[in-house]
Amino acid sequence: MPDDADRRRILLAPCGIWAALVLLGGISLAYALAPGLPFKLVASLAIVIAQGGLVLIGFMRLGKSSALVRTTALAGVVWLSFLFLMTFADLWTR
Amino acid sequence: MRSDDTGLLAREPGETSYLTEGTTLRSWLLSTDHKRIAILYAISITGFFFIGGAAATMIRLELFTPQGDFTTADEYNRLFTLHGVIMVWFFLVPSIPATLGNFLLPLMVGAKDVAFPRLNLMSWYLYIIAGIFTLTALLLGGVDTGWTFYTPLSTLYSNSYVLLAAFGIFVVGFSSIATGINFIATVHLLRTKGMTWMRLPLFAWAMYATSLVMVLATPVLAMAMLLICAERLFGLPIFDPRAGGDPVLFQHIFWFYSHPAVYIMILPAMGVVSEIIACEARRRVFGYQFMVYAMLVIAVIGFLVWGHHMFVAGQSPFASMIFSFLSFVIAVPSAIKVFNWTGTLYRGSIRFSAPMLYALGFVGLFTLGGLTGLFLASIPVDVHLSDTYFVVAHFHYIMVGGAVSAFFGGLHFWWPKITGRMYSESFARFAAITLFFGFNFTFFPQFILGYLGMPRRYHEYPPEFQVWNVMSSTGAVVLAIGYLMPLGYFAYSLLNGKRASDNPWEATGLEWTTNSPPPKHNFLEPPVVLTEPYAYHDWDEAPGGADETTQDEPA
Amino acid sequence: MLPEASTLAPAVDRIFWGLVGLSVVIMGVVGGLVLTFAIKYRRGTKAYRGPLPDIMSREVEIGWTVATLFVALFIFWWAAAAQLPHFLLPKKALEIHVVAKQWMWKVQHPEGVREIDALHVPVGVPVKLEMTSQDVIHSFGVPAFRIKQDVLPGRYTSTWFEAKEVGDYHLFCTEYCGTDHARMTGTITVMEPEAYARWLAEQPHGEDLAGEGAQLFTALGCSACHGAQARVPAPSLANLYGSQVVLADGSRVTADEDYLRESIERPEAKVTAGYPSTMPSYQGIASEEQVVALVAYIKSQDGKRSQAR
Amino acid sequence: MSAAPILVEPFEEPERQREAMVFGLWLFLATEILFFGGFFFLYAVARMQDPDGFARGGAHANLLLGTINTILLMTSSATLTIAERAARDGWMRAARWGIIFTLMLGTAFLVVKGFEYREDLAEHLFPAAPDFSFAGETGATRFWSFYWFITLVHAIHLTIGLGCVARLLWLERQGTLARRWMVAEVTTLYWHLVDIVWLLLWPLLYLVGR
Repeated sequence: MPDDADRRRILLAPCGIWAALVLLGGISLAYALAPGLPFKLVASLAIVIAQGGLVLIGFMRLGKSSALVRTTALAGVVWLSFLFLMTFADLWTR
Repeated sequence: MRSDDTGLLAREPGETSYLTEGTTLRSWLLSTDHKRIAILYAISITGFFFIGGAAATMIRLELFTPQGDFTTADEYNRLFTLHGVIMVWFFLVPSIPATLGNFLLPLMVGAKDVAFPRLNLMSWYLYIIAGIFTLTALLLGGVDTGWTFYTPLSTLYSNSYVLLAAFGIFVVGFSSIATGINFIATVHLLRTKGMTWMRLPLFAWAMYATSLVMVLATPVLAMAMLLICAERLFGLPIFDPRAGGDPVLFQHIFWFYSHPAVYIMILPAMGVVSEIIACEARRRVFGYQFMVYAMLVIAVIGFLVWGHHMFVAGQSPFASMIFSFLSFVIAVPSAIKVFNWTGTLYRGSIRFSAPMLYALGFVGLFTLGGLTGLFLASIPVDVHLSDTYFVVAHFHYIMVGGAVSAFFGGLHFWWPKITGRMYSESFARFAAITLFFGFNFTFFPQFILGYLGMPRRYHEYPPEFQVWNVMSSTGAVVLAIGYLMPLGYFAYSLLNGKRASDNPWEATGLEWTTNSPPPKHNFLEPPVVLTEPYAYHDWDEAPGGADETTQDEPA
Repeated sequence: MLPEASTLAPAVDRIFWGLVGLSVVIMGVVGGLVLTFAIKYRRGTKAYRGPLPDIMSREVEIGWTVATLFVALFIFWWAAAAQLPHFLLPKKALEIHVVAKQWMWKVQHPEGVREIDALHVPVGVPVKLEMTSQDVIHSFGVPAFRIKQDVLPGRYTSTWFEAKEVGDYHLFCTEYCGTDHARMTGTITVMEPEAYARWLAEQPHGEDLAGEGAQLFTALGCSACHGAQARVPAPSLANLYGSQVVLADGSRVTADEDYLRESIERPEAKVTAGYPSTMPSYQGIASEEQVVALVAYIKSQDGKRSQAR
Repeated sequence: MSAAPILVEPFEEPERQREAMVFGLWLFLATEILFFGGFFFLYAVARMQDPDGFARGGAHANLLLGTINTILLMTSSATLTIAERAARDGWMRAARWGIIFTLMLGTAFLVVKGFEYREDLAEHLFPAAPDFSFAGETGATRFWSFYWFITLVHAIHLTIGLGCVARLLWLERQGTLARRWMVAEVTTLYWHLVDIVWLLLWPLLYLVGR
């Protein structure tokens, strides 16, 4: 059984990340709703990347995972970039 | 499998093998033993192979004459769609990985089983469920979109059972993803003591490279198929050109999977052939490390060349140039492999067993298939040849001449290990030679047809093409005989074949160190690897050979 | 043998036969080596079987990797260089409009002559094909000319050829398009220019394409807004073709065929800056051929060009 | 500290088994990234072709319910993380309640989504329906096609996730969760990915055209 310090850690660390996620979501919402601001799509995507990073590192502990696991996660993104890169190479030059 | 078959299955009284551990139907259908799952897969893909083969037979019959007299246009369209869908997803993609790979990979790395045995069983069930969906589509009247499911034909205009078939393909994709995940985890985490990366047999490397492609390509196909399902089921206009959809985009995401899928089919074949040639020539594989890197390079660059299917599809010239360039680049590692197989024969002691005949046939057919790939990678020549019989001949050289020959070779090579029985060597050699000639007879005329301009998927054609089509159809008869013969002598071998010793070919590799057939947990005690693979002779000179990296890493 | 009936064909064939030669050489080398080894080193012969000579080492491996790469890149360069001129459409060309539908080729000459599953062209004149599809993807393939181009719904694609031999040639639909795909064929008839002119004159002449478009322009109600007398705010179409259009979001597009067609079928997609997005969609109202005619009409409303003629 | 884990074939050491489970699941997550990536790719192309049409369509998405759902999912990720870490440390009471909260939050997400669908239908926002509000407008039509498709696919993923989390609850009832916390670990990984996908969908579906 964990002692009290462990219990606090188990309960509080996820709550902190949760608060950060909600805060970022709030910023995203406010920026989207505020009239007349530029780069709305870029801003919201940047915030999503930040949120995703928080979940990956804070909740999924990708940072503490083995190199193998991190490579796997990266491979998914890299291979997806192949699809984007090569197809946009077509779309943008038609 | 009936419970009174133990006489057929046990090697000697008292000795147990994976075949004798439980003989009820239930013990097979719920087995998590990778060897039994391999057998389940082998039986099911054989069924699909002959369904697809029946469709091919009807296609060749129809093309015997220029008029559409044997089938109607609609029937013909359904036949070639059926042939494509079944052969690609239900035979070629799972053929070597799910049968030989499932059986051999854990044995080759010295493991008790694959990393996730229950996932492995689930993979087979997914395959069967997918097969049921697709066969239902067939029984209800078929699908007429071609195996490529190009939109908007498949989404808006086809009046056939596209939804069922597309959903079947969606499901079968998960079956190969499951196999891929299992193999990757097995190779990474379950290698036995002393089995370093550079001591892995090339077949295991091939399975690893194949699994990478399976895991990274298939999900995109799943999305493409699901989108087609959504468009047909709910009418959501996703690829509908009237709603601004771009039909070429579908082709991009389709070929993002379907070109790498070619490497899912050919990489395992390369692995099989490397094993057979090394064993039957009694030589180390020439340039082992180069063989490994070539496979990995193929697996990665294979993802970047899909646009060569789209040179005339309305893709931009710039993109076509890039794809053409990369397609030429990927020819290099394939050529390296051919040179290395040839080099392996040098100063060997070659035995022309049936597996070796298949393997040598593979080298010839794959080389020709690969060379004709250069034609299709050159944009101006491809413009002329794309969607003609040249393309048909090219990919049949790779997939039938290449992958299927290797599959048959592997089946013969490991048959004694899998069943514990020998087959008739003379029949097997005769079948191998029949297949080689039947194959060339069937498909070589199609190169000529293609150059002359005969389009594919035509059930009627101008009469000047008839002579080549008749030749091709006649060859198909020889080819069919070549495919049917093994059914006969393999069945005979199962019932009456001579008992096989543990290592009838005197091959290296961990799978030959255990019993034939292997016991339930593969090895009586975990094996330890002390040498490189292919230690067929005791001097070492293999260029870039395995002997340079012998430091152990914890397995 | 397949005739080389276009100016492009010899270039394609040169590469094709070059590759055939290369393939024969490589098959000969690989096949010859395999056969030689198979005979010399078959089990039981007295051939020497010891270690490989020193030269067979890593260098050999790297050597043939580099050599193969070099050959591959050479072929790429050779093929790409041959293709580049074909990517550029000729400026002065006979412009033929092709509309594909299941399972028929509809062809229209600039003078308004229409053909179905047939195309008559003069020899020695560059012919540019402007193609679109009414339903699924088709492909316009003429083996004798070594050309092929997919014909897409919702988009224009084009290709060109210059016939150099009089005769009749196959036209095939080479992208599978449904039930009667195999019957979606036709004949390309290449004629001497005088014969072509005679043939044109004998055909029942419709209005020429632009004239037909002019009639549709009124009949479909376009002129109510885009006409010279219109009071509704709508962009003028004179001199539009080929010009740069500034859109509502500030971006610019070139008013090419695709843009014109899109704006007829999906007017809200690219709205010209300064005008309200009030135009209704003509999708389903104007047929594919009518859109082609309308586009031809808009293209003809070109002050500079008509002066130059 | 954690209890001795239950080993399954073919593993002989717990650390190797855990490595394999996490690695295997991450391989699956990589396929999920590519799966959803295929969709995001089509979305990106369509939106670039007609940003205004997307904005017109997106303005009608139900921002309130969408945002509520985003918060529900974020919270469920946190509660499941607590459950998983508690299970690993043998604090089963916290694990149980974490799982129960997660199940409730996930179910609430689906219920809210159901209400949202009902409102969307009432506002004629289903593109294949004859009375579709944006009939003839390609950008908005495609937006709503994507909306229905991807939210349904996401909901299916979430339902599968709920099944997996329910299995954790069952394991806890059986009293084996403490020794099978690796199952909790990989279930949590999957749940988080479904959460990340939603975090990306939220701006792409609800913040367009605001």
